[in-house]
Amino acid sequence: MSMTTAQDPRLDPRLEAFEARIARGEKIEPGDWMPDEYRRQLIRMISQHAHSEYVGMLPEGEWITRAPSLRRKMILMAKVQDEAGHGQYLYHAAETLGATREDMMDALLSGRAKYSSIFNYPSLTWADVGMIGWLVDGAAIKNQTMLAGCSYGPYSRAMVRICSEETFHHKQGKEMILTYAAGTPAQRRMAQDALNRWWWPSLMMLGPHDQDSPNTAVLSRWGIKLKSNDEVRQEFINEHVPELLEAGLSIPDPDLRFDEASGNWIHGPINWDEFWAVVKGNGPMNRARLEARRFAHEDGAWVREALAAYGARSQAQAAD
Amino acid sequence: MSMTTAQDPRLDPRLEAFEARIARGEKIEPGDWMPDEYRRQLIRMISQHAHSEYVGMLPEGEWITRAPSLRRKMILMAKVQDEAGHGQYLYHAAETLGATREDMMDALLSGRAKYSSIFNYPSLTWADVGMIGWLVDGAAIKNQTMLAGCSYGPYSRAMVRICSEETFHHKQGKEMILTYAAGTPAQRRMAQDALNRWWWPSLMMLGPHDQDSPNTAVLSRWGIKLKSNDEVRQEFINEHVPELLEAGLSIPDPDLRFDEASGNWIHGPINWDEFWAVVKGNGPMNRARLEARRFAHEDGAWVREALAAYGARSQAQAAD
Amino acid sequence: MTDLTPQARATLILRFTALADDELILAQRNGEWIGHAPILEEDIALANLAQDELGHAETWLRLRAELDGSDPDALAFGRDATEFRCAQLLEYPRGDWAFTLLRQFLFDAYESVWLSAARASSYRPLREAAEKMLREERFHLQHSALWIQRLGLGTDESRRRTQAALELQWPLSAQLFVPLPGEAELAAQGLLPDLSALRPRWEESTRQHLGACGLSVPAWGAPEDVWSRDQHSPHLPELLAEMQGVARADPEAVAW
Amino acid sequence: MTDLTPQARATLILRFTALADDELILAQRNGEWIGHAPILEEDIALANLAQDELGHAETWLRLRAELDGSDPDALAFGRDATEFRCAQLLEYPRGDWAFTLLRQFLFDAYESVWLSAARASSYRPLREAAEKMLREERFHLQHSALWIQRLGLGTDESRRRTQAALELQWPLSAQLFVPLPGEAELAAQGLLPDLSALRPRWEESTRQHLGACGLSVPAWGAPEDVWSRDQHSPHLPELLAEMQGVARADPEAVAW
Repeated sequence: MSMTTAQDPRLDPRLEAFEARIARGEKIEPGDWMPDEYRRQLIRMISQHAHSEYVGMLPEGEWITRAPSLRRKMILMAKVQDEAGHGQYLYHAAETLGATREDMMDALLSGRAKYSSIFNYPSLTWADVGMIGWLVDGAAIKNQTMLAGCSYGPYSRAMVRICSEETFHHKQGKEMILTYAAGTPAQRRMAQDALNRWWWPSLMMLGPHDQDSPNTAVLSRWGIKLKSNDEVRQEFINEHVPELLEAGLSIPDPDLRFDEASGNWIHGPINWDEFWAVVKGNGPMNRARLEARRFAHEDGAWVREALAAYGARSQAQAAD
Repeated sequence: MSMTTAQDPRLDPRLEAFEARIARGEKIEPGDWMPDEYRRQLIRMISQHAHSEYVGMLPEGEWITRAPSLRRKMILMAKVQDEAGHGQYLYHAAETLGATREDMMDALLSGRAKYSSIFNYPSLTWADVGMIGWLVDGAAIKNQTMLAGCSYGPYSRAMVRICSEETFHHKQGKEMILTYAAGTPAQRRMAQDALNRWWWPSLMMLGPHDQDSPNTAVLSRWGIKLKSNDEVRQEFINEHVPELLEAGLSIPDPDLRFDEASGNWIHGPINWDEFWAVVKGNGPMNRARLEARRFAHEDGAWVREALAAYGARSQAQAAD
Repeated sequence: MTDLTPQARATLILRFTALADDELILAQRNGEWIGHAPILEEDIALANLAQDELGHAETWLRLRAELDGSDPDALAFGRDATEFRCAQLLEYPRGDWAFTLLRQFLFDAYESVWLSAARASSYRPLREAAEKMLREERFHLQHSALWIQRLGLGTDESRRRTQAALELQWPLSAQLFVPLPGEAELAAQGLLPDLSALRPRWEESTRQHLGACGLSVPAWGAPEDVWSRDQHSPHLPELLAEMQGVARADPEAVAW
Repeated sequence: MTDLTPQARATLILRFTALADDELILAQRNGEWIGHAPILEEDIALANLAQDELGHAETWLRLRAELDGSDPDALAFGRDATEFRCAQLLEYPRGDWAFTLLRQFLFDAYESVWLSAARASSYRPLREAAEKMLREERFHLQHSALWIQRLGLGTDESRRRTQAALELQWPLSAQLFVPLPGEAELAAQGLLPDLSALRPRWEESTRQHLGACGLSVPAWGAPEDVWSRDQHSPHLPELLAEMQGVARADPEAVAW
C-alpha cells in the first residue's frame, strides 16, 4: 500500500508558465514539462484514437475483396492503408508521452481500452463503404480539424496530416453515394438504407452532450479540446444535411428542422442508451471486432517470433 | 528375409471347386475359401472404389453452398450424402476381406492408394454439378451395373444398392443440364462449356483400352469383371451421345460418328497421356484433393481423440 | 386464416421470415462441413441435419407465401443482408467442430421449446407445421446434446474448445428471444408462442445439460446489448455473397 | 501496331489477359490480408503490394483494350472462372503468412525476369509498360526475398511453415512458364519474351535464394503434370464468387 501524499498539482509553480504558454498558442513538445493530468488525458485520447484507426480498418476492409470495380477496389485499398498509417502516427504520438505500443495493444486486446463506438456497427452492404466515407469520415474531420489546433505538438501535427488524407476519403465517399443516389433503383435503395443505418451512429460518435461529457472542462482549459461535442456535432450536421437532401436522400430523423434564427439544422433526440451500450462494449459486435483483432494478433505470433529470432541472428552475425 | 516357398496357388485343390462355384453363378461370401489373388484384387478394387466415393464428395460438395435454388441445394446435399454413404458400404465390403479402415485411410492420405481419375478434375461452374451427375454418374452406373453381377457377394450387394441411388443422381443431373440447355444464353453456354470439359474425362474414367488393361484377364476368369473397359465405354457412349445431341449440345469430338453396321457411336482417339498423368497423381489438382482430405483428417484429430476418451470413460463407468 | 387482422398478418409474415432465415443460414453453415467432417459418419449426419434445416426453411417460406404470395426462392436468393431476419448466432462462420455442435445444441434446444409451444397456436398452418417438425427436431437435439457430452467430457482440448465456443455463443443466444415488432400482441392472442415464457425453459434445460457436461455458462450481457433481429453481423453479407452468387449472376434465368 | 497479323493480335490479347489475371487474382488474395497482418507495418506493406498488382492488372487490361476495345471492368467482374487465364499458383487461398510471402517471392521473381525480357519487345506499348512496372517490381522482390530470409532463417516453426508452402508451390510454379497458344511464334518474332529461356533464369535465382535461406527445393512433377492456363483449381470460382458478387448483383448498374 502506497502512503506517499502527492503534492497538489495545482500548486506546482511550473503550472502557471505551462498554462501561459498554452494561452499564447504555443505548442507543448515531448521534452517539455507538463502536468501529469495533461499527460494522462492525452495518452487516453491519443491511444483511443489510434485504436479507432486500427479497429476501423475492419468494417471497410471486409469489402476490399468485394469492391465492384477496379477503381473502387484501388481506392478502398488505399483508404484502409491510410487508416493503418494513421494508427501508426498516433501510436507514435502516444509513445512520445511515455506510453508503449505493447501496453496499448494489450489494453486494446484485453478489452480495457476504448475505441470509437462507430466501429462496432457492421457494414452490411457495399454502399456502407461510401456512407462511412461520407458521414463517418465527415464527422471525424470536424473533430480532427479542431484537434489539429490542440496544444500538444505531436498530436496536432498528426492531426494535420491525417485530416488532409481524410478529406480525400470524405470526397470519395460522397462521390460514391451521389453516384448510387442517381443510379439504378437497387443502387438508390442501397444508398438510402446505408444512410438509415449510419446517420444516428455518426451523430453519436461525436460524443455525449456537453452536460454529460466529464472530461470537457479540463481538456478545454489546456487547449486539448477547442470545441465542445455539441458544437462539433452542429458543424457536422449543418454541412451534411443540405448535401444529403440535395442528393435526393431522406434523413431518418422525423424531428429534423432548419432553425432560421441560428442558421442551424436542429436534430431530434438521440438514443443515448444505444450509444452507451455500444461504448461499454458488451455487445456481440464489439466482441466480434476484438476477436478479429485478437485472432490476427495470435495468428501472427509465430511471425513476430521469427522476426525477432532473425533480428537477433543478424545482430550476432554483424557483431562477429 | 522370408524363405518360405509358397505352394503354387494354381495347384490348390480347392481352386477347382471355387472356380466351379463361380461358373455356376454362385456368390463367394466372406467366410468362404478364396485364392489369395482373388482377395488381393478385390481389396484393391473395392478400396479404390471406396476412396473414389470419399474423394468424390469434394468436387460437387464445393457447390453445396452456392446452389442457386432451394430445391437444387437440397438435391445436392442429398447426393453428396449418398456418396459418403457409398464410401461407408464399400469400406465395410473391403473389411469383410480383412482390410482395415485405418490402413485404407492411411494408404489414401499418404498418396499410395488410387482413386478414380475423374475426381482430379475441378468443378469450375455450377453446370459442372449437373454434368457430373449426367456423365460421370452415367459412366459409373455402366460400370457398377456390371459389377453388381460380380462373384463376391458383399461387393455385388453394395453395387446393387449403390446403383439404384446413382440412377437417381444420373436422372437429376440430366434434368438439370436439359433445363440449362433450354435456358438463357448464359445457361446454355455454361452447359456446353461443362460438356466440353467433362466429356473426355468421362470416357477415360472407364479405364484404358482392353489391350492396355493388365488386370482384365484374371478379373474376368473369376467373375469380378464381366465386361471389358471398352465394352462398358461403348455402352456409355451409345446411350449418352443421342441424348446430348437431342439436348442441342455439341460433343467435343470431331471424329465422332455413327457406325450403321454395328449400331455403335465410334469416338475419336483418346489422349491417354493426360489420363496417365491424372492417374499417376502428380498433378496440382491431385495434390489439392489429398490436401483437403488430409486437412479434414488432421483438423478432426482432436475430435476423434475426444470421442475415444469419452467412449473409454463411459465404458469404465458402465463397468463400475 | 381469412380473419387475420392486417397487423396480425404482417407480424406472422415477419415471424415466418425469421424462422426461415434462421434455418436457411444454419443449413448453409452446416452444409460447409459436408465432405470435411472429422469422421465419415458425421459427414452423413451433418448432411442430414442440413437437409432437415433447409426443409424447415422451405416450410416456413411456404407458410409466408400463403399469406403474401411471395416466392421462396426469390426470398432466399434475392434478398440483401439487411432484409434478412436471422439471429447472429446462426451467421457466425462454422468455426471448429465444437463451435458447430454447440451452436447446433443451443439452437436445437431453442427450436424444440418454440415448436412445442407453437403446437398450441390458434393458426392452424403453424400448428401443423410445428407438429411435423418437432419429430425431426427431437432427433437433432439428441444428436447435438450427445456431442456436447462427448466434447465436454472428452479430453481437455475438447472441453477447452467447447467452453471457448460457449463464451461467444451464450450472449448471442439472447437475440433468439427478442420479439419482433407486434409479436407480443400475437402471443397474447394465442397466435404465436410467448418468447418471454420460453426463454426460462430454454435456459433451464441448456444450463442443466451444459453443467452436466462440465461446461460453465458465462454471464448474460446487459439487456441493452441484446440486438433486435434487424441487426446483423458482418458475417451475413459474406455468407450471402457465396450463397446467392450463382443465382444472381444470370438475372434472366427463369429456372435453375 | 497496325501491322500486327490477326494471329499475333489474338496471341497478344491472350497474353495480356494472362498477365492481367495473374495480377488481379494475386491482388485479391493479398487484399484479404489488409487489416489482418501480423504487424501493423505489414498491413501497410501488403496494401501497397496489392495496389501495385491491381495497377498492373489495369495496365494489362488497357493494353488488351487497345487491341480489341474490351472493357477492363467487364473483364474483371463479368467473366466466369473458365474464361480466366491466371495460373493456379495465384488462385490458392492466402494460407498463412509463409504461404503468402513465398508465393509473393516466387511470383515477383518470375515477374522480374518476364518484365526485364519484355523491355526488348518490338511491340512498343508492351515495352513501355514493362519498363515502368519493373521499377515497382524490384521493390516487391526485395521485400518478399527479405521475408523469405526472415522466415527461412527465423525459428524452426517459421522454417517448417515456409518449407511446407514450398512443397506445394514449387510444382505449381511450372504453370507460369507454359506458353499460350501461338506464343512461341511471337517469341521467335521478338514480340514477346521466350518463356523457355526465362525459366532457367528464374529457377537459378529462386533456387539460390531459397537455398541460402535454408529451404530445400522439391523435385518438379513430370512434364505431363504441368497444366495449361485454361486449367484452374476449384479455388478460382470460389474467389470469383466473392470478388464479383456485388458487381453482378445489379445487372442494370452502369456505374459503380
